[in-house]
Amino acid sequence: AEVKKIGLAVANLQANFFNQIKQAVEAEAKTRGIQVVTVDAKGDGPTQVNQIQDLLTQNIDALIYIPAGAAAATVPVKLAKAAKVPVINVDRNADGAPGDTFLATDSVASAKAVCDYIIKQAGGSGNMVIIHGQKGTTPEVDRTKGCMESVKANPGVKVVAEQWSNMWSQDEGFQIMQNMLQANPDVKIVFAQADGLALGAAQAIKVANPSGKIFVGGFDGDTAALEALKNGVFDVTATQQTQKMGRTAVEMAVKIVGGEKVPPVQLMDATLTTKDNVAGFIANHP
Amino acid sequence: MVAVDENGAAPKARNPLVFLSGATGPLLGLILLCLFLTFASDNFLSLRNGLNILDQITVLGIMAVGMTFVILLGGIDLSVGSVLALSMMVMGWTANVAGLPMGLAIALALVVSALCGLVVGILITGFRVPAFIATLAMMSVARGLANMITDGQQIVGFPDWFMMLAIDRHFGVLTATVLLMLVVLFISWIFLRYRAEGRTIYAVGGNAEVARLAGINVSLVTIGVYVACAVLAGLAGIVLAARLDSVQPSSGLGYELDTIAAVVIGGTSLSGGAGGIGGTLIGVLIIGVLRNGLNLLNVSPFLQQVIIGVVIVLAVGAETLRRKRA
Amino acid sequence: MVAVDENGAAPKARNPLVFLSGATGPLLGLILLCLFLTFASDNFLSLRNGLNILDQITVLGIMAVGMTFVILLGGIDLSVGSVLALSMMVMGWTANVAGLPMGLAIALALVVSALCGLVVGILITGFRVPAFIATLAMMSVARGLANMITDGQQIVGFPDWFMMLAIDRHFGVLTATVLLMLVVLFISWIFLRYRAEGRTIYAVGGNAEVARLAGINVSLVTIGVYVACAVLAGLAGIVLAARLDSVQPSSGLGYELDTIAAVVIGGTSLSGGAGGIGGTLIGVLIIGVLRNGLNLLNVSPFLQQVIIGVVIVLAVGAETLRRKRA
Amino acid sequence: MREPILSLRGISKSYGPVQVLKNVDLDIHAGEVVALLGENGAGKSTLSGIIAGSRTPSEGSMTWIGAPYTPASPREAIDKGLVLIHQELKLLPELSIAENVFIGRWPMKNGVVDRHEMVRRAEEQLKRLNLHIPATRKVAGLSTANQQLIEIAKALALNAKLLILDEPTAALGGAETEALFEQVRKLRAEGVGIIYISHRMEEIRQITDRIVVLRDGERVCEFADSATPVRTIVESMVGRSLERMFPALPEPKDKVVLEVENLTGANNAFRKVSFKVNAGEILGIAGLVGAGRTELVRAIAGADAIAEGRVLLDGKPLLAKGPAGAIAEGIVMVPEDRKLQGLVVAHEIGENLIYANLDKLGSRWLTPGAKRKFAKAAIQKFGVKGKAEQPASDLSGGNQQKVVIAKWLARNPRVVVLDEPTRGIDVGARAGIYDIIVGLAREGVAVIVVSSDLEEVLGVSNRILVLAQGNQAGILSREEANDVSVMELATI
Ligand SMILES: Nc1ncnc2c1ncn2[C@@H]1O[C@H](COP(=O)(O)OP(=O)(O)OP(=O)(O)O)[C@@H](O)[C@H]1O
Ligand SMILES: Nc1ncnc2c1ncn2[C@@H]1O[C@H](COP(=O)(O)OP(=O)(O)OP(=O)(O)O)[C@@H](O)[C@H]1O
Ligand SMILES: O[C@@H]1[C@H](O)[C@H](O)CO[C@H]1O
Ligand SMILES: [Mg+2]
Ligand SMILES: [Mg+2]
Repeated sequence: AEVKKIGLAVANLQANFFNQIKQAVEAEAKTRGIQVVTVDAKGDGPTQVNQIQDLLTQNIDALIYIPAGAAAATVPVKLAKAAKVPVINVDRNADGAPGDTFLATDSVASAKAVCDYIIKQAGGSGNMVIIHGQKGTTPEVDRTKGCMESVKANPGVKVVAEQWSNMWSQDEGFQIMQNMLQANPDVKIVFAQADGLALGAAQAIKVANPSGKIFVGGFDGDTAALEALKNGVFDVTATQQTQKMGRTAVEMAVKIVGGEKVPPVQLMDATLTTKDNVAGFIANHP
Repeated sequence: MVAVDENGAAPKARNPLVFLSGATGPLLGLILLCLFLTFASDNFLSLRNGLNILDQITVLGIMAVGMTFVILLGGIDLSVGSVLALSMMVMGWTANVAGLPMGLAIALALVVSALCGLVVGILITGFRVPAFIATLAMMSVARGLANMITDGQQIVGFPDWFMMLAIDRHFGVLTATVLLMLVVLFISWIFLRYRAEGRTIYAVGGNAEVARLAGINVSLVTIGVYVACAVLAGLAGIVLAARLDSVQPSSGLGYELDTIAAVVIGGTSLSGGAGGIGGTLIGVLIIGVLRNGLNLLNVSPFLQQVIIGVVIVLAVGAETLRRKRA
Repeated sequence: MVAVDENGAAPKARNPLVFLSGATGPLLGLILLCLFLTFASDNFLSLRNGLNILDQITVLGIMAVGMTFVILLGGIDLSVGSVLALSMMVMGWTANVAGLPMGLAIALALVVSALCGLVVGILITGFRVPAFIATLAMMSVARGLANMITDGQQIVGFPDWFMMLAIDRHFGVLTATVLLMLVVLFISWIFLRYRAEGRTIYAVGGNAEVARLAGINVSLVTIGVYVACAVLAGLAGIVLAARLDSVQPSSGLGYELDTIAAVVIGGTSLSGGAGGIGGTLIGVLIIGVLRNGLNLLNVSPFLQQVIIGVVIVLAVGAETLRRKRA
Repeated sequence: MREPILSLRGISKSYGPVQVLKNVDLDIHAGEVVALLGENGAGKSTLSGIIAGSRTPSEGSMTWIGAPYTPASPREAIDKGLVLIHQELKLLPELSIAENVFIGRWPMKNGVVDRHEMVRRAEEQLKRLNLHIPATRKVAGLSTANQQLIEIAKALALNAKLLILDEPTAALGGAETEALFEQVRKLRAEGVGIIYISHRMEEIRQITDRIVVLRDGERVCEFADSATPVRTIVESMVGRSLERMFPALPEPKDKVVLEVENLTGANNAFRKVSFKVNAGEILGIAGLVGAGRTELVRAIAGADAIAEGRVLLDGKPLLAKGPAGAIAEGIVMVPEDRKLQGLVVAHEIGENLIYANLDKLGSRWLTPGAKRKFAKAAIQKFGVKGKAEQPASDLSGGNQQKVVIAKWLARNPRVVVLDEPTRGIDVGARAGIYDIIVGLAREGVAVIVVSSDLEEVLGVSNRILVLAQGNQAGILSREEANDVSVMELATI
């Protein structure tokens, strides 16, 4: 069979990362002459379930699905399966009901690399804080896992505070970092699990004007974040291959509908990005 | 609050539209909206989509019934979204962490919801805290508690039958949760129209001092209404848990405004004493159909926000203008 | 709206607490809170922390002034958070995408905010849409528009001097943004107390019909107040942009309830006609100090939600009980 | 003949299909007081509103001091010197008296409100009305009478050339009324034209020069002489002849129903009041405004807390608290302010009747049939001019008052308390209400009537209790009571 219409259910378009994927999916689909119907759950699981029902009503041929919350992840897959529509999970997956294939960054490895980097910059020891993403989502769980590996390898590093965000947004990063600095003025290392959070944290640090340098690591390679990295606003990120993810998602849809077999999990690398190599990514996002 | 006397039969309504009491404007709006969508989208007018819409409005519908009580009383409840989340987490924790039977977990969730309503009611009647503030505070407290139960973590995986309540279409038509919503709507409608207790809510909402001097226990009615609203929010949480097959403490963020909007679009006056369940059903349907239709029409997510805002104003503004002219 | 006649000297206040007008209860609460925090945390009582708190309340403080006008009028404005976001995006787009000078971008942002307020005001006065609904709709519309400007993207990187407005502590004390907030508070206080236009707001809020019969143009006052509130929300957006050195369309989500809470904690009555800026300042400070203190005490974010809810109720409930007894 | 300052020609006003004013002509001259009389709903307030710019006529024209006059807003009327004191109180409770007096036209100095001057000038106006309270006080908490006086002060401060007083004395007692009349006479002497609306016939005779009567929105006649016999005026108002005002009182039974012992109010508004009321007896309560009458009867009916003393019914002390408790025992009250305390005006008449009888309908199920039957019976019994399905706001004041009374009588109460039962009610309807009151006594109910209208208390009571500044000044029998003896006690 042939793919004419793809449904794209995005968790939250206000996160640049998702927006990049959305744009990549739409661009790839256009070259293949496929129609894309996009819906945005604004981070709310129930809303996403409703939206996917509505996508299925429109007789889509495949569903590209980025779960909004950690909790509701399984239901849309079940709904799609019931309607015999293949599901390509992107970035997040659900234990109980995985999609036909899952595309994501190898968050464990990349988060470890980011944390290794900032810990090393900070001299291998000091107080650290972690600003998590939305609790329980695949990237949050994996990035925590990867970073903690790095923390364990450096006994001089002490994690003094952890907080979770809901929207992975800059606002939240600012707010959370500001609160953390009040309770722990002697922080040296910050791992923020997304660039939005990292940018917010960096600004909160700037406003607080601390006596020593605080090293901030992010994740994603957001358009704005790469610029900021270039200007030294924060120190390191892991650039995810959003363009490739979008392209591959469409490709997978075509393959599955065409009856081809695809691997259940496809993890992509993210590249450790610092001031030194950022220029290439700004010019050409992978 | 919503119990019905078995012996009492509802009398025949003289006017087939009697259940609307003042929501004919919104009804007209709903019909126009449906007509438009039927022509604009091939997928709109179908049994399947109709049932989808019903599925999609269950949570809002159940919460809106409770909010109708509160608004009829001249109050407001900003805590419904948080109480919904708290109820979900209590149920999830009791069933999956403590390992107690599902039925008990649901009962406990509803009891906790009722307590939230009770506290709000007592704050309003006993301590004269304005409803807006009492429920705003409860919104914050219940959300905090919901988060504390699992330290912000979601809980997944309930018995299969539980999830099936929201999925199985009995006789190919109604899921148990949709049926639940319809029953809640029907009982509340009967209750508000034909039970003395229901009329008391109108009296208090119309003028609390007049009601008091007429021998009505205004405090009791007020507390009862906030408890009912909280229990229904808790019930909506259970329905949502079935629909999502999981619970998470951030659920229901911002639902209070959706719910209030549905009730007011349905013609219930924010100053209390006028309106009813019929209108609320229409308000809920307008919001549900609009969201569904905008998705079917492939309207971009951001433009949807703009359109929803405009429709809310049109629905309420048109009804007000109509009344003014009449 | 907030202009002051240059020649007008404020007459001497006979009572040093005159600017509080009915917010003595909240003031007492604030003092108790500060005393408690001084003993509970080593870091609380310091110039630096005090200045931090001031920095942290600027956005809320500026929005709360506008909300005070609206609530004094007996209205409510749920759209402030979205208008703040729209203003930020308009400014960001004009300055960074269209490349126009920053000053022009700021002016344009404020004009767009004013338009939002104008639309709300016209809906309320001309089409008799309840303020709750008109501003709820505007909340959705302005958020959608904010998103549409950049298709949901954030914009970063403004001229250095702009960010410095929120960082540079002039004379080692006040940042420009804090100064701006203080000026806004002061001018509004004078305006509400001593200008005829300010008194008109109290008159309309006390009873719109009485005001109309006394020859006051109620519609004009109402529109003016909603415009002022929207412009102040827009101004708060500019301040937030300076503080974050970036703009994003999801900013200000849920700020409306914070803002309303601050105003009401400060003793301004939701039914209109009573209260003032002095109380609002205290309400804003209570919220700011409380958040700061809970962070200093290392209270978990979830427990913070619970405590904040409890304090809101205590602040408002205590004041009501006090008045009742008096 | 002199030119009138204000002339109305062919003024009509319709609300939808309802025509409220029909082709009314009216001339007002400088320095005269014209009484505007008519039954409830005759259109007096509507006509006043048109003159004062708060309503627009559907047809007709007006001239003001020789020029065409079409006010677009109250502001325009006020600026031209036409000022209306509204029938309903129009004050802002949260603001000071001074601000209320100068609302919308605050004295300014250097661009800001001159509070000092404002207070000074407000107190000056208050003194004209013998009201000696600081103008910096909040209006909230002032008695109805004082609020009414402030309302008048507000109008006096505007230096009107034409002043319309719409039932200014409905909430006033004798002394306040006298102070008001003094000001009216003074204004008349200064050449101000005055339109005076009232349902109290004796006032008309005292203060007005000319009488214009409206009936069903039409101007039916004019009496150039205020000494015209009351009966003639009243008959032209109601369009039929009226035999008598007060029906004959029945003989009270020899059985005490209500006993009040040493009662003191929670806010000390009345102190150590003791009296008994027999079955079939009507006890009037008289006193100056602010004497504590309302507080006393509210306490008896459970609406307010009691500080000391007790209330006994059939010799047994009342234990149950609140209005619900009193109602359950058979003590019911028709409150002072029917719009704020008696009726949910936006709701149907039938609903309003039901609210007080939710426990008396046999079942907690309210079928439309049962509801209609109940409402119809009550409406018929008391001759309410309206249908059960109409909102109470459709009714005239008198008919609204009948609904308030009717909602209680279905309960067969033992004690009925009526606070100012005929405030703002026209003579025709008033007689109807007196019939109801006396009818209650005839059925053996113990009745208490509070009134500021001396003629009314005297006409309808078996005995009269007089309160003076919260103290029980005495109880007069029907034989002892007359306007002099009551006033003597009231002013102790
Ligand atoms: N806004 C309105 N819409 C419809 N009818 C109205 C409105 N205002 C007044 N009426 C009707 O107009 C008629 C005249 O009312 P108006 O208040 O002028 O009477 P009134 O002579 O002042 O009576 P009262 O002695 O009771 O004060 C009444 O029948 C009233 O119900
Ligand atoms: N809410 C209140 N707060 C403070 N004082 C009040 C309040 N209500 C009434 N009073 C005062 O209590 C006293 C008794 O008032 P009350 O209304 O009982 O008098 P009344 O004899 O019934 O006269 P009226 O004709 O005004 O009804 C008055 O001095 C009045 O000013
Ligand atoms: O991996 C993504 C990105 O980090 C994004 O910033 C938010 O959602 C996460 O799932
Ligand atoms: Mg009148
Ligand atoms: Mg009284």
